[in-house]
Amino acid sequence: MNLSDVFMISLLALLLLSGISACLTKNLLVSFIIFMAYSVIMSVVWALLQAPDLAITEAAVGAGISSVLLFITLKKLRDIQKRSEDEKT
Amino acid sequence: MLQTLWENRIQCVAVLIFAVGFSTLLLHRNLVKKIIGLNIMDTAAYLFLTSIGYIRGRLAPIIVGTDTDPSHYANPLPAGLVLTGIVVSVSVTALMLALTIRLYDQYHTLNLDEIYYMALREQEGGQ
Amino acid sequence: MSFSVNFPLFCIVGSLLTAVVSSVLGDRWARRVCMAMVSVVAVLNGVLLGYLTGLGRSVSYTMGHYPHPWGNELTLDSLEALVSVVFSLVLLLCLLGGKAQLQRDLGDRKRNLYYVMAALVQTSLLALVYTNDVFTGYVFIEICTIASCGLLMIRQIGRTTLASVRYMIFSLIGSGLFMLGVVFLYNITGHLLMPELKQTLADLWQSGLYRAPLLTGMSLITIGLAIKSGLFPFHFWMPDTYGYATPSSAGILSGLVSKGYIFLLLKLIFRAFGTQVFYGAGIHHILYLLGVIGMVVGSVSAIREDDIFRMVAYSSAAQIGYIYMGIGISPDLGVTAAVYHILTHAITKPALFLASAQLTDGAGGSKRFRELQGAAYSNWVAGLGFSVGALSMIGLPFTMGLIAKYLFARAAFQSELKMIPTLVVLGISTVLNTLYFARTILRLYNRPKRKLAKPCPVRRQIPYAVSALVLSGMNLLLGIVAQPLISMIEQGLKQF
Amino acid sequence: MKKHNWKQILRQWDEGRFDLTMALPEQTEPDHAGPDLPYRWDRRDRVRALERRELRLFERMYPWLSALLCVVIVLWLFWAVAELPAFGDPQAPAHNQVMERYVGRGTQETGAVNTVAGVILDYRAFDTLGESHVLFAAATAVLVLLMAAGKEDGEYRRELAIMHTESILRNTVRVIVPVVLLFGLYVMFNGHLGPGGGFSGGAVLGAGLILYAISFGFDAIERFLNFRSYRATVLVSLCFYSLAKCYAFFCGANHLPVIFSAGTPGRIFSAGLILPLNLAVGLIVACTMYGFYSVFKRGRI
Repeated sequence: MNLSDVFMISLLALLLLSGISACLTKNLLVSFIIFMAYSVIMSVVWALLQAPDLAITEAAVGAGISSVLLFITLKKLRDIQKRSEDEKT
Repeated sequence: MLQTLWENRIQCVAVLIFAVGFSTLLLHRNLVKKIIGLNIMDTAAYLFLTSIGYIRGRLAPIIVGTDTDPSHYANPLPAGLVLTGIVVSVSVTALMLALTIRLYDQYHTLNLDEIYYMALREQEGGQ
Repeated sequence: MSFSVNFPLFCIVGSLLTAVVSSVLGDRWARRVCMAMVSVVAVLNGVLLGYLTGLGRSVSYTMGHYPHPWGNELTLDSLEALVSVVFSLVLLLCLLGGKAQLQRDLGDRKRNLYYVMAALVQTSLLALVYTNDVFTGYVFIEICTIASCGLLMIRQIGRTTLASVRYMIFSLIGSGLFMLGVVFLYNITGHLLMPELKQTLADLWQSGLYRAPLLTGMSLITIGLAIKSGLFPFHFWMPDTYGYATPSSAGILSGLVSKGYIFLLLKLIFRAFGTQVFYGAGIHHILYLLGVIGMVVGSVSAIREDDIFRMVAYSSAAQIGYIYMGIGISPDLGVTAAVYHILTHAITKPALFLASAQLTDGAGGSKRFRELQGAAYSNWVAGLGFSVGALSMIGLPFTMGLIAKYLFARAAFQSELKMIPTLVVLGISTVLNTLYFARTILRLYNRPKRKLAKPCPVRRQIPYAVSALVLSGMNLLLGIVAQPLISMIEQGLKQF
Repeated sequence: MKKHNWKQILRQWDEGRFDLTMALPEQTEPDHAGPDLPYRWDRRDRVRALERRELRLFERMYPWLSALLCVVIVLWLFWAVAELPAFGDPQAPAHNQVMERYVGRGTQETGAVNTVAGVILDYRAFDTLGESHVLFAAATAVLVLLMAAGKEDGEYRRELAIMHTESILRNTVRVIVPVVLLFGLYVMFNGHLGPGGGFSGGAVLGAGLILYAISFGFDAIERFLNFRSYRATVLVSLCFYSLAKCYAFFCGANHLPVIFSAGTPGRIFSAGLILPLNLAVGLIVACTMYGFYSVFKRGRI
């Protein structure tokens, strides 16, 4: 087992860890951030697997655009919540 | 068997992540968490697919110079398929998130079962 | 080679262009363009059907300069052409028949977007029917999912949003499993094109190599498509989805989209897995069992409903059970019956949904049976359409339903193990169908004590009347002269 | 045991309230619910109470259920994975004559040095044609959903005012955005020569646009990308894509030569249709990504 294998295995362990914790975390914001980390790790794994096209795309789409959409959604949800609370009072 | 599983460790990790995403998508009640589960499930399938294309000691399938010997490069087909898949999954994510916003706007909760009961009550009240 | 083999390509690309162009057109023009495109597709496929029936073998059409196993391909044969003709005709009639409700249910600004979604559904159905490539199947399954979700949630009341979320979740689970199944099969064969896949899988099955991944891949694909088409334990999204969508969408989703997935599954069984491998692996027993349970459970749920749309939706779940039961019985007669039932259901169910919409509109918008009493008198076309559809679902003579049941029974005699259960369940299911459809028909033709609602103006009804009469006519015609259709299906299955 | 009143059952069947549980003795009915009291324990109430209890139970069972499901799937798939060809093995069945032709003759046949681009835009172009329409379908669906939310959400203007005071952020973005856009364009134009292509380039470009919109506001971006130009770009790119590919498919199937030649591999203007297709795809992806952001943020593009 050489160094690159060790690197790969540690990345895989991180990937698994972040995947599970993104699903199990209660706080949505934390969960999104972990998901972003998951995407970045995934793109590194793909770069190591000799698929540079995928690494670029995943970094831009998974870590970039998906996460931005998730954050805006969260923002929207909070706005709606605030509005409805305002209406109540 | 354990030997093969250790050799195919990337596939094993992909399977584990797939199962985590799948059960989140199926069983979690929070809609946004379901969407995260969906994304994780999809990327796990793509990881599995990408790992098929890798061949030990070979380079990415971008031709260097005039060297077109297939035994020097990795398999380009899985990468192409995954590229397609990633775009599909980001579209689906955007659609699901839009649905979430609409649903939250109407029912003020993300818990799907609560929403279902509210809708049921609404329907009975309307009669 | 005749020029008509190019028609599927033109149909697919033409529908894609229609979808894109409709998104910038106004409401009326989007509607016209979309309807024109769907009719052209029906005609072109009809011509192709004629050509292929005469040819008597299947043709593979390369998409580009590279034949299989390198490039994408389509396969054309008479069964596929037949199915696409029926699908496009029904799509056209759905759009036509639900026009009045579409104008009511859709907002002013996005009516053209409805036709965008309809054209995308048309494209993906054509691609699913004609494709010769497993991964193309996956991509177009996704288009189909998104477009059908669009058709569903475009009527924006709370329930449809909720229904589309549930629909999407089930569909996405299905496509995730389908994708993983494709990955497994690719891993052990290295092919995505169906002819090579079939060859390699047959060799692997013979040699016993990679048995576990092979079984896993096949079952994942089957489960994925079963979830998407709403087989028994996965049918919970159906009543909400079909019950609250605008009637055209309900017709398209129940009659066409779920059938498209089932047809893709059939195609995979015959062209990609090979019947020997698939039926040798024993996956069909599970499909048979789930189908049989679904037939009974769907009907029982339908009896308990007092909302006419949800009742028809639950009946849809039962009919999906019939189709899977046919697939489970045997690869020749059973599948013939299943394909015939796919066509029956594609013709009948939209008619039922459209008629229910007309009837409830006539009765002041209530979907309850109590208010529907005597509704057929204020709208006799809808009453007729509903009755023909319902009688066909029960399986009365001179309708397609009876022929389908006869075919299922004929197939059942082939298999010793499954003969008794099939016949018993067919009997039970017929009784249950009669219970809920007869009740509805009695209601509709039972004069209420209070005064009847005024008949709605004739002019607004013309599009619906045309569609209802054509659908009922098709149902009766194909029910009375069924033999040509059955022999066409049998011939098509031989070429598969 | 309740005595069945057949007339009543018949009536219930007729009214669509037929229920097989009617045959069971009704234990859940409260004792006080006599005919003279206004409250009646309805069947719906019974069902709802039952479902609520189920819901609570499910809430408690969720972690266990999901763990169980997870374990079942994992075991099933592990059983399959254990028989798969070893990872990285050059003899694996996936690396067969298909892959050999893609790598060995791909450059010569398609003109693309990056064989992945050659595969998705030439050999398997039909998939990719479908894929760009997935994006289109999703964008349309999102537009339908969030446009209906009605009046424009003015919230983002307030945020923008806060942004204006954050000069560090704005100045950073001012430096970064041109680099991001340039990189996106490079990846797009270079798709047939190196890693990248329409999808990745378009995604980077879209991310750059989003970054610009976040810090400078939509007004700044509407100078060059408003709803009209968005629709025009998507329309033209998709139509070009469909028509060009339709032409190529038609020629291929009927064994006609195409007018686009593969050119000299390695040159920027080579690889026939691949470069224009990459550009079209890139524009579609960039516009759609920005469109998603804009619709989510303010309900319109």
